[in-house]
Amino acid sequence: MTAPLLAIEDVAVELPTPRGNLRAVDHVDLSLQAGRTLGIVGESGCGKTMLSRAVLQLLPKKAKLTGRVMFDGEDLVRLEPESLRRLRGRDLAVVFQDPMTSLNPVLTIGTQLMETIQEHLELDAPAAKARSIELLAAVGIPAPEQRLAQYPHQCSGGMRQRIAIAIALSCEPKLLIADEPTTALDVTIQAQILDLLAREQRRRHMAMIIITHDLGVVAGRADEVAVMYAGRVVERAPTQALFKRMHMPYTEALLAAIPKLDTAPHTPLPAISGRPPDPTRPLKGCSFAPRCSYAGGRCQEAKPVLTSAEVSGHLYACFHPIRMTEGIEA
Amino acid sequence: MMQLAARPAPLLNVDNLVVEYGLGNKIVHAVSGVSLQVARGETLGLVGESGCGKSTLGRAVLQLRRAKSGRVMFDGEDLTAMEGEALRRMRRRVQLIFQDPIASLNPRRRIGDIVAEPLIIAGIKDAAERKRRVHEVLSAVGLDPDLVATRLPHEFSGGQCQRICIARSLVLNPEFIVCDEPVSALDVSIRAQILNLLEEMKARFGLTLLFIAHDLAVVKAVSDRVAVMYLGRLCEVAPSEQLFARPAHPYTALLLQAIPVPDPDVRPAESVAAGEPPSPIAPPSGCRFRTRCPRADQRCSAEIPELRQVAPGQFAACHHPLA
Amino acid sequence: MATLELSIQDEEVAAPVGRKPKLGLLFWIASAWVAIILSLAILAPVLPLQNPTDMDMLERRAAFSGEHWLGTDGLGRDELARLIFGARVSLTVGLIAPMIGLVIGGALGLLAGYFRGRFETLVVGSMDVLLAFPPLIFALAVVAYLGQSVPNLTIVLGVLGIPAFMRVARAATLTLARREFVIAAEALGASHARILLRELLPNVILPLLAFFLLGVAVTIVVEGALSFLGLGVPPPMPSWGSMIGEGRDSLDVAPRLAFLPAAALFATVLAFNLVGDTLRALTDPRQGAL
Amino acid sequence: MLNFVARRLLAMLPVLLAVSLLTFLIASLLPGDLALVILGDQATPENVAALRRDMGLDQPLWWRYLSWLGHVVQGDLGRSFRTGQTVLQAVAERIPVSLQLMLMAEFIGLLIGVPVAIACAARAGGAFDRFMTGSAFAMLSMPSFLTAILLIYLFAVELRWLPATGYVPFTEAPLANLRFFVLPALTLALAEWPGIMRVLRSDMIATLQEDYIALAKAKGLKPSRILLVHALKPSSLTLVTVTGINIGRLLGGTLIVETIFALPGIGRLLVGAIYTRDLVILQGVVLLVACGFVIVNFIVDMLYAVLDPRIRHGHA
Repeated sequence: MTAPLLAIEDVAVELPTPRGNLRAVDHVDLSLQAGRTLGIVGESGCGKTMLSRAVLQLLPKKAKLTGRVMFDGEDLVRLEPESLRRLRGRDLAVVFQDPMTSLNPVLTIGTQLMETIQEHLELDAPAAKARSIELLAAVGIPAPEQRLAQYPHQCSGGMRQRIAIAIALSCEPKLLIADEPTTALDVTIQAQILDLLAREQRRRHMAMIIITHDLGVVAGRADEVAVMYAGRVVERAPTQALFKRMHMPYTEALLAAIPKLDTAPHTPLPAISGRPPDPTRPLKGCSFAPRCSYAGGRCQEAKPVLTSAEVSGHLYACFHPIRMTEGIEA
Repeated sequence: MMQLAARPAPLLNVDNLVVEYGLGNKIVHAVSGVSLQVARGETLGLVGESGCGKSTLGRAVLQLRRAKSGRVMFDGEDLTAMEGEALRRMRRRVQLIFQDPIASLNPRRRIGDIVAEPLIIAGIKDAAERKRRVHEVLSAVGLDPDLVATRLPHEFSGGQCQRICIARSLVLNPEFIVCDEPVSALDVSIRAQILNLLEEMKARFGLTLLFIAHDLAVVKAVSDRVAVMYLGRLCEVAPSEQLFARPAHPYTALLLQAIPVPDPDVRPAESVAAGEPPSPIAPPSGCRFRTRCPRADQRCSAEIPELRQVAPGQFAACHHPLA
Repeated sequence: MATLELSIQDEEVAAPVGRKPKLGLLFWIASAWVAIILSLAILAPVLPLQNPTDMDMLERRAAFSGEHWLGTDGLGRDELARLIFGARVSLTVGLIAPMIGLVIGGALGLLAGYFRGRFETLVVGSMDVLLAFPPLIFALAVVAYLGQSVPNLTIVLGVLGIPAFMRVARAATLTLARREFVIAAEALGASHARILLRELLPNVILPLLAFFLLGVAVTIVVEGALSFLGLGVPPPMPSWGSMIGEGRDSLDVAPRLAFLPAAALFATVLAFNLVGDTLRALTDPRQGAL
Repeated sequence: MLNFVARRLLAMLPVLLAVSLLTFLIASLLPGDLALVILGDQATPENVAALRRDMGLDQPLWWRYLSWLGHVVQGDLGRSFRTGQTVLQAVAERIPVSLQLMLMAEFIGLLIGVPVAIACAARAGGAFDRFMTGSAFAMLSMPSFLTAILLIYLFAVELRWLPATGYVPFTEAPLANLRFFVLPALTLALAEWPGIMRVLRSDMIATLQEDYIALAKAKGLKPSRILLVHALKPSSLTLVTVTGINIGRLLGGTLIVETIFALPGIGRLLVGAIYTRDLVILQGVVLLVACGFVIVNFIVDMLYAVLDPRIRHGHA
């Protein structure tokens, strides 16, 4: 196993809020090999977006970050601003959720594409322009030449997200972080964007992290999946193992609560009772305990640590793991 | 006007409804001639992508947005012809639930007053009676009246606010509720709770629902029949099982094929380059889906396809249906 | 039976979660100053003060003394008495004029924002006409024709405030009217009047009150400017503006005659601005509104 | 884009018409008889009646308005019976002074306001930001006549660096002219920059929280480019609308400053007309100022539409 391209080591992010300090990310460890795709799944407020901002070092000013983010051998947390800046957009790129707000409304699409290219690659204007046109064509934008002079408000949501992807891919990044890339899009457009991301990743053997709340999105597109709850990674496994032989009750409950196309109408859904965790009131024990049907005494007392299961690379954080082949309690 | 198989007179009968509104100096053709029926006790799912006009249709049915032409018959009465007091009395029998639960509650009023508001408007003077009704519906939706009634909306989560909205819609014992994307803004775990609650309330209060959403799986979970809408027009109406098993309209097939399935064994089909939906300001001639439909031909651009029966209880507006 | 969430854990709901408005020291100092000035102005006739208009030609520009705590002005009148009675005038105009703007402008803005259509275009159009006149020039012209008196001044400055209040009320109503809880009230069959009074007004009143305080500050300044030019409050009635105007001529000899009323005016305007702006920042969640 | 301009131009006409009507109605607020006021001491019943007939004062109000409007449209705003000058002559003489004052004030205001706003927005909540926001807030509560008095006391009375009053046209003695304008322009500028700074600062702070700024950072662009291009460009648009509104306030300010510093501008002409009850000049100047203000706002709107691509492409 070569050294991972990205290694998130014991990262925690704390945000001061009017209602007390909020631990958005609670000591997370994750790693990703070059060319592989990691899906990070969780409900809103579980810390998945804050984790991606920690990796990109785009945290709000007031946030406190601890731990290390090893990317390509460098710890981004301790990298001084100038070299961090040269790395972002060059080796590390991002696509945000809402295409309506991630492009500057008063700058042309050409400017926003070429400024990235000219910042990192020593290309003069004509060469940068040619490369921009080629990128727009690659992401499926019709008449890329004219598109350069247009403004974002003249394009549809799907078109804008393609432009954002073109910008992200403009300097052949080693890692692309896609933070809910299709949540704001309709289902038919979403399918096209996810296919585009998968195709470009294969062509450029680029590592990719897909962050989403939709288990369906990661099912078909990620090599491995990590499930987050209340700021922690509660389970991480190759996709097949996570969907078929999950050990963490939350993963099972989350999957069961989603209406499926093949279930008959009016069948009651096995909902997860109780309320989502309140980040400003962290619990001593496992944060899922109040809503977990398997919870026992021990779960209220201590936080379960990520332990590895029999399939290599399958980690879970639970005192009463389910679907264990040996059936012994961890 | 096409005839449904012999069925009891529908509770709601929308007949060739057209809704347009101005945007700057242009006209948006939000709903262009939609006809549908909802039988008493039935849940009709209405599904479509954003901008297809499904929310506009929902609001036009409740006369919150005046239709340009066409009629909305509710229990034999023509709502489109009603005005003032008559319409206001009619409103007690029909209710609306919104997508954003927090924005649906006045931030400055207590929950007890919000849920009692429909009773006050309906002219129920006796405060004790109102309090009893409020407590009853709050408990019905799984909230503890004593804890909840005196608090303000910002003290509750999205899921709880939606429960309060459902309570408010039930307090007058309505017959028909339009649910406009009631769970789209909620998290997966809370979404299931609210869907189950809606099903339970429907059974307990004998409701008829028009359930509007963009997520087909959610619509299938609650609907007896499903209507699929595209750019202001219905392209298919069928019983849920039939629609998902054997879609007749190419657009329904495209929608079904595009949905990400939470199962790694189901390989996502390569999306056929289906382009982008055109703008409702300048919809294409003839069948509005033709610009993205692999089966489109000359006839599709010339002639608007009528909604006709292609299988028992299944209707599609397509010159070349799949079934 | 669906898994019902039977009750909320008590401790969850007990502590209300809302934003605790942090008002800060400056806010309280400003409010204290406003309270002091207001009470002084109201109690002026009862207070043991000399008559602000008694002239004593022998005692002109006298320094601070036991008899005249703040000395006398160019015509030997007691400066302290004039300052306090001046506050009376500045505050009367300063408080009543924006009330006219608040009531009329607020109502027009609420109705225009709710009913939209031709009524809105008419209201906004007529306000644009009024806004075409720079406020000071419009006030000067009207007072010049109508005659200088406190009532005239108050009415004119009140009318001048209507467009600004209309805009604030209309903007707030427009954003609220699109919110689902207003459409929900409509769907329940609530009458227009009920929606306006029960749903919209409670949410519009706070931004309007915050703007009212800013309006008081602006009105005091405009009244001050008019009186400074001798075109506001008719002499010999004392107003801070006229006192500053009179003090201007003896800047080299007795600068305090100009700077005492100037300080009073500045402190009061700053206080109203501070209180108003803090309330506005609370009602307008956009950061950096201060 | 053209029909956008035409539509707005058409919308401006009724406003101008209504402005003329309002100006005319203000004049009719006069208690008593205009003729009596004009003749003053030589007012005998005969010449009062004669004057009333000449000026058509005996006609109904709407007739007098229409005839007055008829004259105005042809550029005849009436002649001052005090100075004998026509309104247009009086105003034409004085416009350069007021214009120079306003332009200098606005220029200094922008010179202080814009850089300070950018610096504050760059480190929002920092010491510099809190200090400048506080002082801007204090300056907003400082009426221009107070600032004028302070500056006169400081620079003219105590330090004697600059003249308190006086004027000489720029063409005659540019340097002397500027010396006369320093204090008045500074007085106005000190009232202008806080407004400019607060609007630009709060707008930039809001812009800096937008997704496209986060993306700009994620693209590894230089911080200076992010601040001065990605953040300043969208925010500067609201600055254009603010300057439009500020001009109204500026006109009021010039009135006071010209009176205090004895600069022969339109403001002083207006105040003088009130002191001498020269009601024709008063009405004429008010009309011209109001119409000028409406036209300036129209130009600012057009400038905004040209600058903001979202409007320029008819995506209203």
